[in-house]
Amino acid sequence: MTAAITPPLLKIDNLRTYFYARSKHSFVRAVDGVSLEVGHSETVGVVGESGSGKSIAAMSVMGLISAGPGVIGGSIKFASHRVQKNLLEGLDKFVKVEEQHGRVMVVHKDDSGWQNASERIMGSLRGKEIAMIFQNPRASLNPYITVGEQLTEAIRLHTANKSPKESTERALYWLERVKIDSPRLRFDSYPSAMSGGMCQRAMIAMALSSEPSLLIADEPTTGLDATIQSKIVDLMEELKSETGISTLLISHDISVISRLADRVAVMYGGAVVEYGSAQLVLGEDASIKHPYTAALLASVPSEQKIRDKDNLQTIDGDVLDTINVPPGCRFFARCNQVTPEIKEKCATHHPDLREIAPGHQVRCWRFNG
Amino acid sequence: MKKYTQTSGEIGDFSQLPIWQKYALVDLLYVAYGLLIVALVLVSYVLGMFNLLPHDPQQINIELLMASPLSDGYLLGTDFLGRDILSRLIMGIQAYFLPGLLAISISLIVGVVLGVLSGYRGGRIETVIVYFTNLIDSFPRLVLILLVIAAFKPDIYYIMIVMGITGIPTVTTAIANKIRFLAQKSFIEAAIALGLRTRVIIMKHILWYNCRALLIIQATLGMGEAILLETSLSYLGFGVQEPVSSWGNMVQSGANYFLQGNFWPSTAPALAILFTILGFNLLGDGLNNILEDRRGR
Amino acid sequence: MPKTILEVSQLSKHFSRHRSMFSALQRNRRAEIIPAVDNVSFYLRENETMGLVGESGCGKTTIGRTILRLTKPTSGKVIFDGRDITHLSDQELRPLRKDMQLIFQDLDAGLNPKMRVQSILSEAVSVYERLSDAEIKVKTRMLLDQVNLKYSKLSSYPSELSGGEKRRVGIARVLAVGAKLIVADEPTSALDVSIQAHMVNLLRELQKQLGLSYLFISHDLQVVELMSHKVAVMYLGKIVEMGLTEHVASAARHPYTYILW
Amino acid sequence: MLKELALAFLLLLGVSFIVFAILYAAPGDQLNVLLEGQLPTPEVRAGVREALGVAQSWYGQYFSWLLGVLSGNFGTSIRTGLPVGPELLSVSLNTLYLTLGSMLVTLLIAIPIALYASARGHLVSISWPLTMLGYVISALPVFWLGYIAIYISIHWFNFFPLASLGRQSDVNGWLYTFVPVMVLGLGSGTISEVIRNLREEMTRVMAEDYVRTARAKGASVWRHAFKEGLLIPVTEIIAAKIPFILGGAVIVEQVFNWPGMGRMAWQAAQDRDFSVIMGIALIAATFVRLGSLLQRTICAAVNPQHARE
Repeated sequence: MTAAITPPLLKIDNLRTYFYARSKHSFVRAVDGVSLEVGHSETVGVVGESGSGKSIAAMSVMGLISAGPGVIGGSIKFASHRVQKNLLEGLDKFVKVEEQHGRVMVVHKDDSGWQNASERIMGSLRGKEIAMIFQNPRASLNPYITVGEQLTEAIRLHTANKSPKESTERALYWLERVKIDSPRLRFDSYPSAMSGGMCQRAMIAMALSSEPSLLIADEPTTGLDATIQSKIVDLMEELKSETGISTLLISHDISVISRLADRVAVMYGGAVVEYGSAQLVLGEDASIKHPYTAALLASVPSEQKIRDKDNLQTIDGDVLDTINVPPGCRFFARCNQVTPEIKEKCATHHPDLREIAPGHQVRCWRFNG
Repeated sequence: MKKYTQTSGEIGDFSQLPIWQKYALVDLLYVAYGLLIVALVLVSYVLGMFNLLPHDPQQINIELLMASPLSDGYLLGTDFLGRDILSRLIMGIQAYFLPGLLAISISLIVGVVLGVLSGYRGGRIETVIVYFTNLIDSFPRLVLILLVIAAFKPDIYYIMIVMGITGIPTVTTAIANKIRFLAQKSFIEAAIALGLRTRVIIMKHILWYNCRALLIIQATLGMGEAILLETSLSYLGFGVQEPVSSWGNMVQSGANYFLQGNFWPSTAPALAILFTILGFNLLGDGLNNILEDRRGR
Repeated sequence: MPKTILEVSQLSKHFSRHRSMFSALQRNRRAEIIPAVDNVSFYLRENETMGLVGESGCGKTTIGRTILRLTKPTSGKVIFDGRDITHLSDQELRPLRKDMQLIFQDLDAGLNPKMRVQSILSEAVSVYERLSDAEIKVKTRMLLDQVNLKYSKLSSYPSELSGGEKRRVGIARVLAVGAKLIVADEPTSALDVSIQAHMVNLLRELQKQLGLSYLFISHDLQVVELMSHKVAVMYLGKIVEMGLTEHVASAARHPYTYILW
Repeated sequence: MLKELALAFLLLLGVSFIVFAILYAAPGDQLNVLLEGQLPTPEVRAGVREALGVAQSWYGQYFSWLLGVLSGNFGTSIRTGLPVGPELLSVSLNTLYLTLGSMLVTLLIAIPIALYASARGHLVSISWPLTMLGYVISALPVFWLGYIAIYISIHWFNFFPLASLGRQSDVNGWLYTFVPVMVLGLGSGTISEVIRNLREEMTRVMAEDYVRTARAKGASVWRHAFKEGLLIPVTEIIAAKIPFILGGAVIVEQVFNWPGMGRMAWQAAQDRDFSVIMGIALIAATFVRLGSLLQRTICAAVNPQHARE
């Protein structure tokens, strides 16, 4: 997909975002070494369960992390045809991390300094180059401002349509484009008067109206009714083929990911455990997958299981403790594919994300032999 | 540069952490200071009750007018009549302590009952209670008190009863809102569905577990308000009358010498008021943060 | 033929929103939109699961709450275990609550954030009978075994539990009183897929062991299909289609069911 | 909106009833004095007495008094012998200036501090002293603060800030208003509460999803957070604090000899001049209700959800 010569649109490298845990003397390692690429006109799906760090990773890209210490390492390179930038430029000047045996022990961070620097970098990109939509669309629109005004604000800020008339026209065009019925009426209504599905359409319109290079969709269907969900996915599918916009799609819903994504990254415990084309990662063949991906897919009720009223396959063991992350593979305690030969390694060494086939990377000792 | 450290071991159970790691240092300091003040007030109240004072608070000493602190065995100096300021301050606590407690009890007890009725029962009772609280809230407290003074007499207990009543709406609204919040989170319904008795739900789950912080704060704030109110009324001439001392009339009478540059007789009680109210307010704040487990600020 | 544990006939619940002058007094009160229920009838046998599906706002939850008499129906009848409970007073209902329980959608419902799991469960265990401390201890441990939760969690506060663990404590709390009928209101909707699978298995296991009857309310069709023997589809407060799960799922009659499935 | 008006009316009715009840319960025959005070001449008075019967029922007395009040007749002051109405009007306007001015002072100080503290988030070190300062000022008796202000103005600026003097001199006339307004604004005890309240609201709103959306689309966060985070809480807290500030005004007027309601109330309480103090209580309550009405109106104007309700 991605040509080797032109850099990918978004290249996240070893991103680390930590938060302090309750006692302020330990960290929640929310995102712990995530590397990811989004190519031009490509949709990359990030799938994982709650606590896997997928949303935090997306927010880190947007520079929207406000809790401390927040982003403490890595690089995020953004390269559209208009702008080339490292979104974490100069981060190392504000952060000093002391590590011991690969574990972060102490973080010195000049919060306000980095906050300012980050705002400077992101200021010209947010909304214009990278747009974002969120879950819970009704809460994500300002309840005190009409939908139309929120749209025209984005348009005036980021496009050449500066006059009220132009921006209104443009806003109406986009409302129509996301298939909101009677756009003129909706233009003047407040978000509270609209359903969740309609609000999400308005959010999408707002995000796309500034014609960004990258769209980050953070759980765009979560919290919506099932029928509405599929309609939103339909819309996104359509807009994807029409506009060819690159998308970073975050979702816990495998069916949404499988419908929209070209490539899929599976996250577990703050790291990407598997990364590859959607067909391979979400496909039937469990033998070439990370054990977590395989188990996750198996726990979704399949038609066969429903028919037979079979018990669902589950992933045993506790959810990963992201504060006291174990030294070895993060999935080790719950993994059902540990063989005696690799057990030792699994328990003590964190595997790398390794290419097992062209364009298919897995972070597991099974494939590292 | 801020420093964040990770202790190498397991963090384990939060509740087993030593207290200074569990809560923000500021909160602990607030509470410590507040408790100190409360203890001082209590001790002084008892001392005053049994007349265990360094000097007779009403003993006039013409020889030593406006003595500065630490002079001649007068720890805090003397006032414009040469009376010992420290003794008068200690005696002054008598003026507000019991009446203040009365006012607080009225606001808390009536406020809790009305709050529970309004939040838990809802419906028509709620409407009546909300009307009542709005009604009380329509009066400026001091104006209502002046009205009562005009109609009856300037008695501190009457005044504190009015203060207690005017304190009801705050408590009622806070409790009712809390209950509504709990109801919104299916909390109360879950207790009912389990089959718990209404009494248990209200007393144990609502009041004890979820409203105690709120009530403590109201109580501490109430004490602060009682002090300020007593002061204001003394200033207006309706409080404790000279020669009996109260903090209010000490500030007031001392203030007559203020413009001549004799600050101390008025400033000493003003500072006493300041530190005491600060103590009560910070105690409430700190306890709230600790009980509600809201860390830092 | 197993006996019928719950019979609901022509149940309706309407909400009238009074708008008196005094409503202006109610500050900070968000307008709650409570979906109504219109003329709903069904029955549930022992050891059986009935699924109730529909979109949010269709009245599923209201049905659950009305059956358990957490709210009074406008008209119709609820017969639980052969007894008409439609008009019982709160006092009369209390002993009956032992047999019918509700699993709330909200994971935190019933988990007082200031109480440890231990006290939450011992409270639930001793609602209906006076037990000695030793008995309480034995019983809480038994409950934890039933819901596959480690004993070490007893000393945790709810905020220290993961979503799945909270749900397990919630289920244990309901089992503690020895309920026969459990209304489960979206018990899996707030959970991740892998944990959802745990819960589905657990609920089915418990049904087998304890002979429970479930009214399983959910918007997730696959889970409902997996859980239920029969299923009712709701739309705007009415049941538009009802039948054995296999039939409804494979050959829906009502157009709405068709869209939904 | 009509509902709000009706409610305000109902509350004022309740207020009048409470005021009446207090006086009814008061020892002595004050009510008759009061009722008679409403009537201009002895002849009319006698006529009314006859017409109503001497032993009036309490509600009869209440309604005749209420009718008098509603027609602007607050009775006669026993101190001056003059009708209370006209004087109340001028006096209440004076108090209005004082309270409005002091509110402005409170807000001008509190809003920047609150915004700064909320914008800085968890940087305790900066917002902490400011918060502390607010606490300290709130815990001081207002009149003591007033004395300090007087002392400072005399010794540093060489003028005596008593309102009664201010009327006579044209030079620096505004200063005579300025000092009491400052003292009430700083010392009424509302500043720390306003700061805390605003900071909490702003912090809460800043964490709202829609503010995050605003950041994500590169728009001004302040613009989006303004209505819910600042405008509404400010109006709310002002409305809620009116009674408090009016109470503080009683003291400050006393300190600075400000010819307002508070001073008049104080005088009346000393003289047991019922018609005056009742009138003041009613007017103060009216101010409170009006403030609350205004707040609801603003709230409804910015929040379309509530308006439609």
